Amino acid sequence: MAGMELLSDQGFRTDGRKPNELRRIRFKKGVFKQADGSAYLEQGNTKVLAAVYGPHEIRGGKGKALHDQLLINCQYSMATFSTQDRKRRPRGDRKSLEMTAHLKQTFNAVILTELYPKVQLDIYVEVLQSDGGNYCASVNAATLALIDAGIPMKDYVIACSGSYIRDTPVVDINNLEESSAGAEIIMAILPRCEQIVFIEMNSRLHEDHLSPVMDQVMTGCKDIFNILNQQVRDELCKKSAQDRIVDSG
Amino acid sequence: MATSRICVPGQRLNRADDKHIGGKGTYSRNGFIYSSVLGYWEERPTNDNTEILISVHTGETQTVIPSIDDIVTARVTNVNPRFCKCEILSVGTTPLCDVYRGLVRKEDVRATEKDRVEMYRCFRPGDIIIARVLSLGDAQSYILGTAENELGVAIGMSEAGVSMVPVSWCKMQCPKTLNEEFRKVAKVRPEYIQTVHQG
Amino acid sequence: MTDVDLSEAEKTFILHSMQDNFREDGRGCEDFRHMEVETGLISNTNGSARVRLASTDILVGVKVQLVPVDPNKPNVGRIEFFLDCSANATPAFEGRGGEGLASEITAMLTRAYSCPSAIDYPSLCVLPGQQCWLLYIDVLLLECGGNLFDAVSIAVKSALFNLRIPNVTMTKDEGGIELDVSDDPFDFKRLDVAGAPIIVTVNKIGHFHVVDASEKEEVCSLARLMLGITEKGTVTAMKKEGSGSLDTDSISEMIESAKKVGVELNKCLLNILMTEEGQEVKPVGFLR
Amino acid sequence: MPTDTRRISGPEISHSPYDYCLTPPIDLIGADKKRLDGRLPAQLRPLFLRAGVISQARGSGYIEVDQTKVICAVYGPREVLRREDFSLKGQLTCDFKFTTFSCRLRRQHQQDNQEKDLSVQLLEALEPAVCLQKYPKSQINIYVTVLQNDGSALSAAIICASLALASAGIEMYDLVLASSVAMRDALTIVDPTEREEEAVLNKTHKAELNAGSMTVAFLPSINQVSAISSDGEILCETLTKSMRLCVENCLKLYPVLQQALVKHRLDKQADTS
Repeated sequence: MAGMELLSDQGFRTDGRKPNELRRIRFKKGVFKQADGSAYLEQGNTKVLAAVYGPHEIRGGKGKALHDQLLINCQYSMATFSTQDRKRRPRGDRKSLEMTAHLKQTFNAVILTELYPKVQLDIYVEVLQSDGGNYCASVNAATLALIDAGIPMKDYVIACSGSYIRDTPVVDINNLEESSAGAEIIMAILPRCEQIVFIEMNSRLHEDHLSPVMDQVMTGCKDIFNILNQQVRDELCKKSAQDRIVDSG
Repeated sequence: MATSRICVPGQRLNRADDKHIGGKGTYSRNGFIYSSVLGYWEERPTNDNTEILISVHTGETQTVIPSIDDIVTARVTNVNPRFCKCEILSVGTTPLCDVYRGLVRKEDVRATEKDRVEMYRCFRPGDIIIARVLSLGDAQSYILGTAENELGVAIGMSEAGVSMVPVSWCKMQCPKTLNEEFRKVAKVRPEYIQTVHQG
Repeated sequence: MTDVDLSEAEKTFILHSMQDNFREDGRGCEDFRHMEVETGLISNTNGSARVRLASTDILVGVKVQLVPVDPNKPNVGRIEFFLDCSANATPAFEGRGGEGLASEITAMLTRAYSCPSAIDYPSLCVLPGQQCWLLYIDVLLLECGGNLFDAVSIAVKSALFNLRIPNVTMTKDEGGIELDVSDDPFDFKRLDVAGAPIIVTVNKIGHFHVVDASEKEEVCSLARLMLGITEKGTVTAMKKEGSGSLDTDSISEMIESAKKVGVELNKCLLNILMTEEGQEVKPVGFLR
Repeated sequence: MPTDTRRISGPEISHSPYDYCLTPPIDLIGADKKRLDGRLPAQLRPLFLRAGVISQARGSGYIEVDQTKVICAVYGPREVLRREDFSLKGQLTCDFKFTTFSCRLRRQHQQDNQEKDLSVQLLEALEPAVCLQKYPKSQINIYVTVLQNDGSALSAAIICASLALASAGIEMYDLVLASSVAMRDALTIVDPTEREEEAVLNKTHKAELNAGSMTVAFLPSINQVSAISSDGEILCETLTKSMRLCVENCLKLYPVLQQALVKHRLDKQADTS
């Protein structure tokens, strides 16, 4: 991207954010009736839908069942119109298979799998519009869907991305920042115990820069956590207040 | 005249009243009996001579599939302590065009002392058995039972590869080695043997 | 379709109440359920729409691309339908599970839009004999609550209404004609969708002809007729579905009823789309 | 992707030369009120039907409607092997295929979308006629191959498949007949050829409201329509009228199908005795 400064001299990014600023996060839990849990999440222009089905009997072949824990089944797919150039297939390509595997790993680490032996849980993620940080938005949306479904988890899992542009660590990068050189670090953490459940880095980054970027991403994750947690709590309070009115009335 | 007796599916055969009833190869709808197959139209009084049974015969091997209570002939393919698997070869006297999978569970082998059944002393792979269809079973196979005197192994092969001769209801003897082997032996009905020979 | 298991008693209940002209949700035979239509939700597309019909949820995105013309039809543009059954709707759609349903719906859509007056095909041609626009109409099925075909066709029509095709300037070069697609988001043209059909499915339940059947009602119906109906009341495609058969009189009645509903539906939809456009509201999408 | 530089790579996509010869719009009927092949608008093409042409299959049929030639084989009832496909009710599967050489343009070996759609329509037409509850846990497979397509291929395929099913001894409520018509403006022609089918769909001016084709499958003794489909833009009234015309034409074909079956039965008897 010649002629395009990812970080201006005044310290602003292409979309006008500061380096440590997140994109606007909006979400709604329980968008679908049929799924056991569902959530819709927007992180800037990245829009993701997640649905959770289960825990239910193992579908197709008992052989897949795990005798001592829950089997987590994920599917990541992207709407054919979600990207700038049309995708030919919504899923089944190498990248979405990889993403599916990553999601599975992430949630295996956080769901209390030993509570549901021999059964299966489905997590389906559908990216409606992609503008960088697909994995992060998917993880965050799926976390909300799991909360909506009432699946026991150790903690929220929150994912965030970061990069290093012009000697500054930046957080929650968009598609433009993702695609124009630079290293990208993606982390999924358990925000309260500050444990990292997933980390991925691509491209080259000097060792000295790694820890500032990781710190920045960590802060980003915690910020996201605060936003999500606040709204989840508010909704719950509102709902329980309503229920109380119904109960007493 | 032969041609006039041939009917095609959907052809109206007669009114379905108290005099006429539809038999094989027919169905009734809106008070009429219709043919459901291509074949020969036959009217025959029933045994007590009060009604006329209308049926359509295809004249060749009927398209049959096993249904509940049918007597079937099957070949044992696999025996384990809980059940034995087999391939259903024919229903009654009609051979099937394609084999169907069947299953004899341990508790359906004989009528008495069910809990003391040992599958290996009842069936061996390769045996030809006669069994009754107990249920349509699951996606995998039909459930068969042999808990009658007339049901069980009809043809058993000895270890020497010779067809054995039944000596009791639970034993068969090899004519070559005179070894006795355990089987759930069927007392094959004479009329059934005849039809087998004809076929 | 998704699995809805109904016992014989439940089926009989629906059939009997139908005889007294009551549907399970109190509608009449030619009434639609509540429907929400919204356009322009996905900024990565040239046109998009979301339709929510009771619990049926459809998202459509249209992307345009310049391609060489079909040599057989050098003066018109082309459209291509693709439908993806998201596993969000039901786990049965996971992997390739939804492909059967998807190909059925796309086949019906393709047929309904194959007549030349469905949309203004010649206007999609950029350079006759050489380049034309190819509209990729991608449908995403997010939740199934019955009457998928109708909901999909409504969503498709809305998305086409919302479609903004960038203007193209042509400059003559020594190598030939160079095409330059405008990247100004306000430099676009619209597509005339007045002739675009909407699919109306008429289900035969008992002796009654019912439109917009819920999933439960669909299980009770043995035969249904799907018709692509335009605003003028013409039929652009027809198809019977289901394991049952129909007599000729009920078919003509069903066609009549589909025509009545279809014309009305087309009018309402266009009205709503116009008003929405006039109000310039920001789409709320899934956040509502 | 590595490319072989020594090889001259051809164009990525190629077109048949027929693509470029634009077919001029044709008139469906000439001045003498006759169609291109000399038929009257309401005249059906001669029909040839024979059952039992494929000896390995359980039942089979062959149909010739002038230049349209279709062959069909029926296998089964046989056991459903795949666990996912299991259902307690019997199942019917249809596979509709144009041979690669059957049409003016070459067809692919793989089933394309049109063929998949036609398979579904064929299934719709036949399913109401077969007593599927008599074949629990089993599957009946129907394979239809169009050897040459000169219009009305779907209706030929339906008749042929119904013939094959009956000759296989599958229990059926009724035989299935089918017929097609094509319309343009006030003109309706029965049993259209391929050129006529194409002509009505490529309508020349927008003002025309009626232009399309329609296929109806009919169960003659139950008097019910088992499948109906139409293409192109048609007025509702015309649709109803054409449907009735199709049903009439189906009834005209009924004796032909009956005779073919009776002949098949007699031939078989002669073979065995």
